[in-house]
Amino acid sequence: MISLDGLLWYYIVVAILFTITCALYGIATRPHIIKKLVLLTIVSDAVYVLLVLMGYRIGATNPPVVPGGVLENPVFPSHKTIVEFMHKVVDPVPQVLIVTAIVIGLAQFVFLVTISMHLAKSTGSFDIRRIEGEKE
Amino acid sequence: MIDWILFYLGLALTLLGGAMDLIASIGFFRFKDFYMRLHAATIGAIGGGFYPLIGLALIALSLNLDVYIKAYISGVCVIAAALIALTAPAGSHILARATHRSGEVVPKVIVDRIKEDMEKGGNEP
Amino acid sequence: MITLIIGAIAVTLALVSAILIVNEKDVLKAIVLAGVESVFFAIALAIFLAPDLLIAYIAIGLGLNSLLFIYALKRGERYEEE
Amino acid sequence: MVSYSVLEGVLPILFGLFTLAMIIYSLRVFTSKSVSDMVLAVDALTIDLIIIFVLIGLYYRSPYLLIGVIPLAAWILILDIVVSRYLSKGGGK
Repeated sequence: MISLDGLLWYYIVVAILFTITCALYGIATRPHIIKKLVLLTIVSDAVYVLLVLMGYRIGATNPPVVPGGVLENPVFPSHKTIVEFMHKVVDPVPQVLIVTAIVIGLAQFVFLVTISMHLAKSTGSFDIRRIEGEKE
Repeated sequence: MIDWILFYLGLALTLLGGAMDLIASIGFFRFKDFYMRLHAATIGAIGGGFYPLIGLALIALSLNLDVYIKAYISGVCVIAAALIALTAPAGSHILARATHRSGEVVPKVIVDRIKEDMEKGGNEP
Repeated sequence: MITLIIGAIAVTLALVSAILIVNEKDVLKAIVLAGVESVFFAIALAIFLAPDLLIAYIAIGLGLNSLLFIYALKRGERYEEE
Repeated sequence: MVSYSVLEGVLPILFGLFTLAMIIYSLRVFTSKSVSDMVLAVDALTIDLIIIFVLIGLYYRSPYLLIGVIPLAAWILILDIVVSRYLSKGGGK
């Protein structure tokens, strides 16, 4: 028996995967270079949300910090404290991965936009068919 | 006593802001022209953004949470309300001026004094 | 429960805006629609309890990316041909 | 001190009001003809999003979820200035 929470969960995952599929189709078929880069940002954003979704627990109530802010023994916390932390808090490892991915993505898009600006200056257009000489 | 007064004052402000936001969105959907939609955008920014943030700041001050949570939430709300009240009218004005001067949307009016002044080469708005 | 419903609405609107970007001929409209899509993904990130991502994602994904693409679009044509 | 359970009864109404307004604004964004309409609607949408963030922070009783509010409030002016510079410098042909 699937509960309503589970149904909403499946719906969210399927919608994000469908977003990725649509954006990849647009990258493959549309000729304008800047539009291809915009669709590439959408793919990366959807992948970030999908990775955050992997670390979420249904019923969690806190971001990955200690609830209340104070531990009684910070070096060796007791078993009860760790179990309580794990039941109240989402998984912090995917979020740490995505923070680096966002910053690296910014550098990558600056590089790609600079290349396409030089290409437009030398050929006079953003259209990929005109750059390759297939269309006048 | 003062807590209940703060709570119900904030709740009334927030509900009023929600109703005004809904009215502004319906008006935004139904109006015909860009220059008409500027009026609905003003209600959506001030009535739908400024009042509910002040109301939520008052609500957060009156709850029985820890002191640092209450102070953080109400301080962020007040700063965001001040930013919205300062920047939303300026942004709307810049956008309307650029739209009229570039001819992106041509207004359907009987007489247009700004266009006459620009054609005469007088002082531009 | 209520947070999951709001997350489902946000993801649906992001899907609609992604489909509209693919079929859009005006590239300036496509850039603004990409900003809208980032707004809905920001709602999803706040719902699924990732506040340390939000401060980097809003500054980079919403602000710097649209600024960069509009700056590049001044160098060429605005409309996409068939 | 007001008990927290009083607020919990009211929070779904507030979520419903602001989410409904957000859906109608986004319909206007998706069906608009010109860029100026779209940018104006995105401004109103962002203001709704700020209020939804504050409501989520009150729902989870966590102050960490309010980090993104002030950058969002500053982003409204940045988008207006960038698009109007693009339009008024003659890039719209």
